[in-house]
Amino acid sequence: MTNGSLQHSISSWFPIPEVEELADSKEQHEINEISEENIEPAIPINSSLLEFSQEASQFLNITVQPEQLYDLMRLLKTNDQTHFDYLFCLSGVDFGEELGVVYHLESTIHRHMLVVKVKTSDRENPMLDSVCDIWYTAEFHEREVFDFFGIKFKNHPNLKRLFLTEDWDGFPLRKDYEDTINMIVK
Amino acid sequence: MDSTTKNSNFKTEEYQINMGPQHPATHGVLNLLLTIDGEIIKKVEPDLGYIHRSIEKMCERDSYQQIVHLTDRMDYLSSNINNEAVCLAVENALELEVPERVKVIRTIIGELTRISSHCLWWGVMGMDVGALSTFFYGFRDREMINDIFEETCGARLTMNYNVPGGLMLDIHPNFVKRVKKFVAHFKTKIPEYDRLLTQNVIFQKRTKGVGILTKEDAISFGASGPVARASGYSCDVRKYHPYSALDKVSFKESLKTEGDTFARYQVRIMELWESLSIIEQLIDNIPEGEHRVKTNAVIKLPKGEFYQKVETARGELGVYIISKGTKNPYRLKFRSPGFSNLSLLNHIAVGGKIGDLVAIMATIDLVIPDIDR
Amino acid sequence: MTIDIIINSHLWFAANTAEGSLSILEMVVIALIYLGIFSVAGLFLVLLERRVAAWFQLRVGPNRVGFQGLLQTMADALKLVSKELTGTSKADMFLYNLAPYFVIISSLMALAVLPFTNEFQAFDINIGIFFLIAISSIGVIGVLLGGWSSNNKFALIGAMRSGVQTISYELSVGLSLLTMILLTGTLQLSEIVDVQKDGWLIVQGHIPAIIAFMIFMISGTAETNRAPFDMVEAESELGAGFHTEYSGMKFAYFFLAEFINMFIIAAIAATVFFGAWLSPFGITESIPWLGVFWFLGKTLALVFLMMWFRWTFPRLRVDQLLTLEWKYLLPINLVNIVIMALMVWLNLIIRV
Amino acid sequence: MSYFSEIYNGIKTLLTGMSVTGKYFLNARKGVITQQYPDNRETLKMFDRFRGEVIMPHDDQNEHRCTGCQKCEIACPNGTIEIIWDRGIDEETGKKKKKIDQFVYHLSLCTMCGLCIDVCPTDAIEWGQNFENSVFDRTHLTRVLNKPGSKLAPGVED
Repeated sequence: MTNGSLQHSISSWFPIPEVEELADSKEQHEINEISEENIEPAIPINSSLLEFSQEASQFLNITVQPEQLYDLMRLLKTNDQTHFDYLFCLSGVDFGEELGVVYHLESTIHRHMLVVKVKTSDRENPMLDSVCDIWYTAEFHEREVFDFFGIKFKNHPNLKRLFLTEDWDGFPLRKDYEDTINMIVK
Repeated sequence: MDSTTKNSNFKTEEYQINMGPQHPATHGVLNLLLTIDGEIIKKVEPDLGYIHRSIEKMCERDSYQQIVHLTDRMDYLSSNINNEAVCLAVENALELEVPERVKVIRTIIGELTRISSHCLWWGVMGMDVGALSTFFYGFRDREMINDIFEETCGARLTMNYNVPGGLMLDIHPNFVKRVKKFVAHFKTKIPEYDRLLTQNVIFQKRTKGVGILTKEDAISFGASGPVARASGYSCDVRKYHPYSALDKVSFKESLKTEGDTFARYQVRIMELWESLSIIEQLIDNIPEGEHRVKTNAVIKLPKGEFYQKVETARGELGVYIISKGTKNPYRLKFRSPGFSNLSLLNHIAVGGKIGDLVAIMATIDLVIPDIDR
Repeated sequence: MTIDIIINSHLWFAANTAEGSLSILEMVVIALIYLGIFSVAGLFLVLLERRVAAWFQLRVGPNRVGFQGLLQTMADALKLVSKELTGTSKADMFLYNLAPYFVIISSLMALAVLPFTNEFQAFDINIGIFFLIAISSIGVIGVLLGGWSSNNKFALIGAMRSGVQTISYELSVGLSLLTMILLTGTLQLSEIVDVQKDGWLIVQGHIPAIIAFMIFMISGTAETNRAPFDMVEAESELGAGFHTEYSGMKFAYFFLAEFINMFIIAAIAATVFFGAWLSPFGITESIPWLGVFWFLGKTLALVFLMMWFRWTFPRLRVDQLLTLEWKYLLPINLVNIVIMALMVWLNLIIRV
Repeated sequence: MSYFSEIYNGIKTLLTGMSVTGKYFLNARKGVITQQYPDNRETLKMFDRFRGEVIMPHDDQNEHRCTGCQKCEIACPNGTIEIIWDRGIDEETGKKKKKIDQFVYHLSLCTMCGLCIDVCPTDAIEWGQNFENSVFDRTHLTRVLNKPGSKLAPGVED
């Protein structure tokens, strides 16, 4: 499934509530508009809470709010049209002022790929939903993200540091991490 | 503390044992906290970080050429393929067209690295299961490949032969002759591997039906490489996202469905044959041409995100670069195959004996620096 | 010529020492001689094992210390003697120090009964085979004690495995020797050898004897904890198994005892199946002391076979080891005894 | 009667396994792959591209080709190379020119990645074949590659 059709099917999942009634009429109009020229609309009519973007990356990027993260992920896996059952890369990223997690998903049947990004601006106590009950591999990856970025994951079985020792203070991969002893800044 | 058999009156007690950072079966500094009841394993909890060098933090301050040399130290058994991964990521980001000759040489050297990694794996697998002389037969064949690499790249293990834009030096004049001699020699040796270990009844009893991994679990645990292909999940990056000269080569993907330790063993032996056939198809027609394309000294990737997948001997290595246009990446994440393959260890080893755990770990083929990065 | 030196020194002793003390003094002298011979023989057996292992594995083996490495194990022994005796702090010191002596004594005691030639046999007691089987089961106590008392979980697992393994494999060692006793009718080793004057037992008993020989070799290797049954000190699983915490001379006892046990199992097989010092078809009957070379030749051939096992086969898991014993070796052994008994009764034995 | 067939092919597989090691045992003499390292030191010759250590070749007039451009120092990922240079008067042109005083090479930090040799414009540094670099004192691992009293070979332009 091409990125365009993917984007279309996913965007229908999380319609913006207050735009609900207005959306239906626009929805009809939007569907046939996409199917005609079959190219991604330059500025997608933001009919859902998700932001889609395609530039600067080979795959379709979805930026999602932390609240809808878990439901989106569950839908992405269970919906047989998308069927993203292979989470091959889960990486924590420090976007300067926000801390975020990037999920790379692939479907073993349709062989298409998707990138889901979630950002939290709160740097003292960042909290996200854990997806380790959807994909088992997330359990270790999320422990690694907690270890290096300090992002806590709700209902994660045993969230403790994976690589560093228990009493390590600070989160090394954050941009503002200072360690004079063993960090040689060239 | 539930006693193992309901009506037995003697009470067994579980105790914790440290298959510690220094243990013959962990091939590196991996510490497994085993909870055992007598000989039966109740829980396996890996404790990582003994060889963590924070490669990803170093990448944020190094230039792209310097990052390539760091990847040698991650999965040191497929160091060439790791180098190739970062070089491809940089070249695709810069839309840099690499000459045909470089692509063919990179594929040949990649397959040679895979064979040398599987040779070491086979030797050490035999040693873990108890047959000590397989180690020397495996290393004899690996030694021939190391000589090829030493002659062409100058180093045996951490080659750093690929650079963004091509190869550091052109191949050595008698590279083709040595590779052909090795291929001819190794074709007679794989049947010997089979006669010595594969059909041995003790080996089959030790590995058949041990540590069964179903296809859904393999996908859900993010397994890749021979571990996943042994459970029927076809995920060969060389097939689905071919890179370098892999699209011009025809080879079968080695798949099995049983998912037990013996299937993982057989998948790797089939992969040896496939890699040999790939090398044979390419070795005779290495196209002439430049061995390197001039890139400017300081490589600056355009703004954006780039992801490059490569099939190493252990599975699918992913290089995820977020670049802000400066000379070193804003964030660089290595998706290491060993990391996900290790996470399924607890799932398949529970209920088995210590001997089974050692056999399972041997077929998952762990390289600890690849996990700890 | 050496024989008569022994004889007249024997007479000189008898002349001027008290009656009872003679046999004790003589026993002590013989014991010291045997100890000297066999501790050195053990060292050369270790060297033989390392060289043979090297030839199997495309290597050269020890060839630097002494001519072609002959003094290599001597150097190892000296190193071990000079090593510091470290141990775990909370180890049960009395049992920890006692364990190695169990193992080394039981393996050296079994040497006393082996018939090197008809005169050159220390003690020809009339329950020879029974004595050998009994002695070889004492070694296990040393291993169990060593594993348990060194307060190390890996050693404990190794010791428990060795207990299970030796108990179950003693059964088939005893039964396979029993099938051969049916032929000879006596337990005394020298008489067993006399019976074989007209044809070795493996020829006399033909098919059931060959089956008994194979079962004996399998269970003999298991008895001495050697691969493919070396779960006791499985390098890749338990590190060094029960003797993880031993070092210096204590480790040397365990190490030496393992090789002397291997020599004993091969010697028993040579005596019972291949006629200890009898040359095939009696070609060298005229020179009696040449029998020693025949005996050592056969034993070293069987030792080589056991080494061949070790460097080829992977290791069995503990439960597979028990299924092999109880479900395969034992039934075959019992059926084999019945067949042998029928043969002896119907007198189908091949006499050369 | 799978019981007996199981035993039969069990023994058959064991014997084929033994035949393989047996074959190696018989021709053990010529099959040896190990090298007797300290004894064969004279005959042991490494490949010409072998990455032993970084050296700076000097020709017979004790001249080297390093212009002190510090490209290698920047390219090195581990800060192995330190170039101490000073201003010097060039003979022909009389202009001020960079001259290297000491080319300090910390072998202890070097990971043999070859980026310095790859980036050097005048091929001043090369791979040496010596791999016996173990020393008793760590300071011996810090070496000065340009020989004392050596100067830049004429006609080498940066």
